[in-house]
Amino acid sequence: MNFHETFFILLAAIIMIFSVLVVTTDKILRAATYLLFVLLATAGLYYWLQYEFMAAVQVALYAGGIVVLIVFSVLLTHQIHHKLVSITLTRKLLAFGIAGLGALVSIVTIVNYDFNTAPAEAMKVDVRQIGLHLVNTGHNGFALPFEVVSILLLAALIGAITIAKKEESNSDNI
Amino acid sequence: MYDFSQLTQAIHLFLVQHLNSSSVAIVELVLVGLLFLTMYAILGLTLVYMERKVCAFIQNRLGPNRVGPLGLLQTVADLIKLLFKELLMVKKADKFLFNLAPFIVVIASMMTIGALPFAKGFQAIDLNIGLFYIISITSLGVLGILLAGWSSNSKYSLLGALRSGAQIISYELSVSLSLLSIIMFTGSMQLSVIVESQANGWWIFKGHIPVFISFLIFLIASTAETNRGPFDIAEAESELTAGFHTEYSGIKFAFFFLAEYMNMFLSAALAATVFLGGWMPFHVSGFEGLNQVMDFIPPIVWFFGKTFTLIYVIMLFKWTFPRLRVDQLLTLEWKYLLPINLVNTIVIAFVVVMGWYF
Amino acid sequence: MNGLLNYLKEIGAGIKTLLTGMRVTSGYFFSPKEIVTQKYPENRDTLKMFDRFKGELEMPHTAENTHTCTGCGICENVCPNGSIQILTHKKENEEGKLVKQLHTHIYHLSMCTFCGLCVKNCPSDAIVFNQSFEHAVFDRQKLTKVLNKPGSILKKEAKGL
Amino acid sequence: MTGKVNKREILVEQNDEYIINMGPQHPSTHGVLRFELSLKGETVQRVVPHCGYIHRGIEKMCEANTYRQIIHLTDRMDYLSAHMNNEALSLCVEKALEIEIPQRAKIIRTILAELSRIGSHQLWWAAFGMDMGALTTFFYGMRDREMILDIFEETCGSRLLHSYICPGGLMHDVHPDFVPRIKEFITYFRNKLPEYDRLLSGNVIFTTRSKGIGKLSYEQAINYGVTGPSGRGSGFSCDVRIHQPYSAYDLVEVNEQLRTEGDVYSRYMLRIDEMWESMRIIEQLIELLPEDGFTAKMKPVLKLPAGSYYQRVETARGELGIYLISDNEKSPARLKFRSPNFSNLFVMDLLSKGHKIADLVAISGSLDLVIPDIDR
Repeated sequence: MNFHETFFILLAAIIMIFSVLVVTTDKILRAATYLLFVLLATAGLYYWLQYEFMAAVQVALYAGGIVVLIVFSVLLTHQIHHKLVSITLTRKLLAFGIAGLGALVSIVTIVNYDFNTAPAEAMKVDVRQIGLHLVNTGHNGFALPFEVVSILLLAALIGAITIAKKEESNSDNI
Repeated sequence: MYDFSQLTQAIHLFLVQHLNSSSVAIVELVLVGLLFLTMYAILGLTLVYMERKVCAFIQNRLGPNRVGPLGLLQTVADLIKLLFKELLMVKKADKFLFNLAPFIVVIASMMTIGALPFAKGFQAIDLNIGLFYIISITSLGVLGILLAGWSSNSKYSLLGALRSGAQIISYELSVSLSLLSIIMFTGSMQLSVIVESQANGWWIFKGHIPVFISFLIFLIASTAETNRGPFDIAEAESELTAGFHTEYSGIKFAFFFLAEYMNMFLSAALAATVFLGGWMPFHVSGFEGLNQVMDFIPPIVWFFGKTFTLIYVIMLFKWTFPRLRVDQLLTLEWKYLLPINLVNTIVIAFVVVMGWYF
Repeated sequence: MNGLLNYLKEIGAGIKTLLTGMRVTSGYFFSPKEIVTQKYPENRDTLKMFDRFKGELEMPHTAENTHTCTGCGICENVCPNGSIQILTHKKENEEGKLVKQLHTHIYHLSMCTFCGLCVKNCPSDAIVFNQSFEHAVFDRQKLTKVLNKPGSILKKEAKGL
Repeated sequence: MTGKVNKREILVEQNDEYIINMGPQHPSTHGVLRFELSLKGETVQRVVPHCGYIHRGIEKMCEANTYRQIIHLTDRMDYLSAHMNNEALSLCVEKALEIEIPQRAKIIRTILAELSRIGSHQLWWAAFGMDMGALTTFFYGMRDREMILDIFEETCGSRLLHSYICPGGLMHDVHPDFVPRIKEFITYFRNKLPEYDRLLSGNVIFTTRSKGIGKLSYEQAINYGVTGPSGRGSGFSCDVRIHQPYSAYDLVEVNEQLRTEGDVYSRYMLRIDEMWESMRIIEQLIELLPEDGFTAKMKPVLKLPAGSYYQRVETARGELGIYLISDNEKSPARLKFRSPNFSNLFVMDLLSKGHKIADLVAISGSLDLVIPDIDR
């Protein structure tokens, strides 16, 4: 077992342990923190695959963006003494069953799939290429998804402004 | 002249000859880790000392002058004091998160230091997405502050954390956008490439007014992102006693303190690297004599000279201006910095396309 | 358009005021002569309090170990906090008469508010404020002082008072 | 007569509001004052000030002390305008005894009062800057105040709690260096005061934080009895120095500073203006200073004729009234201080409703509260 494998096993262990902890903890902010570790370890995996751009995106978007937003909203709504409602045994069992079934299907699929282990050619991913791919309409181009996502984000932004906008009658004239 | 990579290459070759590949990786990791940890600690102590002296001179005082010559050992003495202090725990605090929070803050600030090019070849990791990496890691620091505020079970802390969250989330936009201007000029996010691109002049001179505007915005926004100066509403001493770290004591408090100073160093160093040429000496094309004199000064001196000048400016902000109110802080970002920045980005894109720069 | 112009003007004016403030502070930063702090324990020798400084109460004694306190008790009465206690005793003077004389003049520094009424009201100017200002002690009993030195007697000239 | 204290509960916590106790130990309450805040987000819904943490029973202690001894107690109420407090009691006693004190003593009293007004405003400026987060102002204000304190120390022997003005005049004559030092101070401070404006008053962050915040209208100022610079910032002409001149204020031209906006900024600028005005008054008074006579002839034991007396003076924070009931004894039968800060404090709720926490700090700073004066 060499250094790289150790690294992989370590990251995988972190992901698995903290994934379980996310769903088993009874404090919502702790769950968010465990989720952060899961996401960071995933970023570590990307980095391990020498896919730095993806790792940075993972950290910036998921860890730095989404988890922060989750934590921020938890802060606004939850007091420190709030605890999650404990789940009944039948529901727990049901959840375990479904999760186990899902895991089984995945594992069976992975084991049965004949992975093509031909060495992939080293890909130099620099920013210029990513940018060109993003606005490219041809092969390997992502112009359409890019634009669709932009419109989605715009809609989300407008929606957020509409929700956050103060109602005229409610304004305290501050 | 003055190339650190020769030294690091020599060490690497030496290790390769004597050990197998896994051991080389481990030994190098440990070496780099130790080096950067030491540098981190020394920089932190220097910055705290510098802040004390700067604010003392601004305020017609002498500053620390008892421990060691010129009070140089004062921060060391304080660190020792903080190490020995009792770690207080708040009743009903979330112990796990309470203890975790300072580490998140400190690790986030420490991880970014490695990507900075201190001198030619003196860089722990030269990612091809260096700037993006730094931006993404700095966004983690706020999590530590949020967790610290919430887990302290204190109302002041929670308010501080909420303020900090709102502040950092919004100011990150301005920081990224102002860095984007230089990315557009160089076409690369690799910090070493950005520095190399300034061999014939720093971007702040090459890029005229648009770059100067983004430099100013970066300075303001990054000051805000480090919770410092007039933007320290998260710990607003006169309003929230100490904000998110009200309940922390001893070394855990020292971590927050250290992280704040290192973030300040980071933003100054980033501004120096991206806008002021990093370790590149000051060159004026056509004056060969001057250029050679400038080359004679080691790059590491250039880097730290620029960085500490900017740190002085950031400290001057803190000790001059009154604190902004929380809504004014957001107004400043969303009504002033961001629109100006967006317009500026378009202008820069135009400049880049037309090639109107040196 | 006008709005945009105002917006830019506002920013310009704002930055100008900020720079004015920064000029003040950086001006002080670069002028070390303006530093007003004194290095306290080092300047002990040159540090001089003003003549009238109310340090702590003191009874001046001459070289012959005499003072001018007659033990009249006015200072004790006039003190708002009871920080002075005067003990007197009957003692023979040279003519063989028993005369009320000062035994101990007790001064509680811990209670004194330095209002200066005792010094002002003393008919024989027996007590004054000295210039000492380092009052800190480790034992609070040390704050209770006896002002007349052991064995000191009333100054002869002052007897008539 | 048996007293009965009715406990009145003020219900702050309603509808799951967010309650914060600001104080008794808090950096910006300038002492042991406690604000009970009810917040909605960052916005202040209600402020309930709780005072009494350093109540020392000064009024009751006065009933056991002679008139000369009370002087040193008045120092300890509003310690930043100790001279004015001393002067208030001395004037009250002199009024009761119908004593005319020498002109020189009067003028020196007025000079000292104006000097302490400047010193007090300097300290307020220093602390107000701190409240706003501009930490350097504190040291500049203190640095300039040091000169005033030196003048006091040279003449009175103490820097803060002087006990220098006493019934009948002054404890002793001023130091020979008194006049030259004051002249030196005024030339110095005339150069330094514009720096205050450059550093803070003009600063865009400061003006946006203070303009339009904590508006106190003219009517509210009168209703709540807000006096001093805080009241005059709302256009309430309440300067005792003009309406009922005492000591030497009738000898000189005193311009009452008035501003009508009533917000934090107007109260701030008013105090800066008052510093200029005080320097002008001192300059006029120094020219008028006669040679001798620092005290009137007084009996050793003061007994005021039975009756009640009222005297008001303008301290740095507003109108200090002393109501004295005498029953022809050595000490007063009842002494009541109408302290300016007590009335000024209770507009806090009115002013800070609907503002942010940061504004609350600015408002309480702009009212210039000295807590020992509130609790006495």
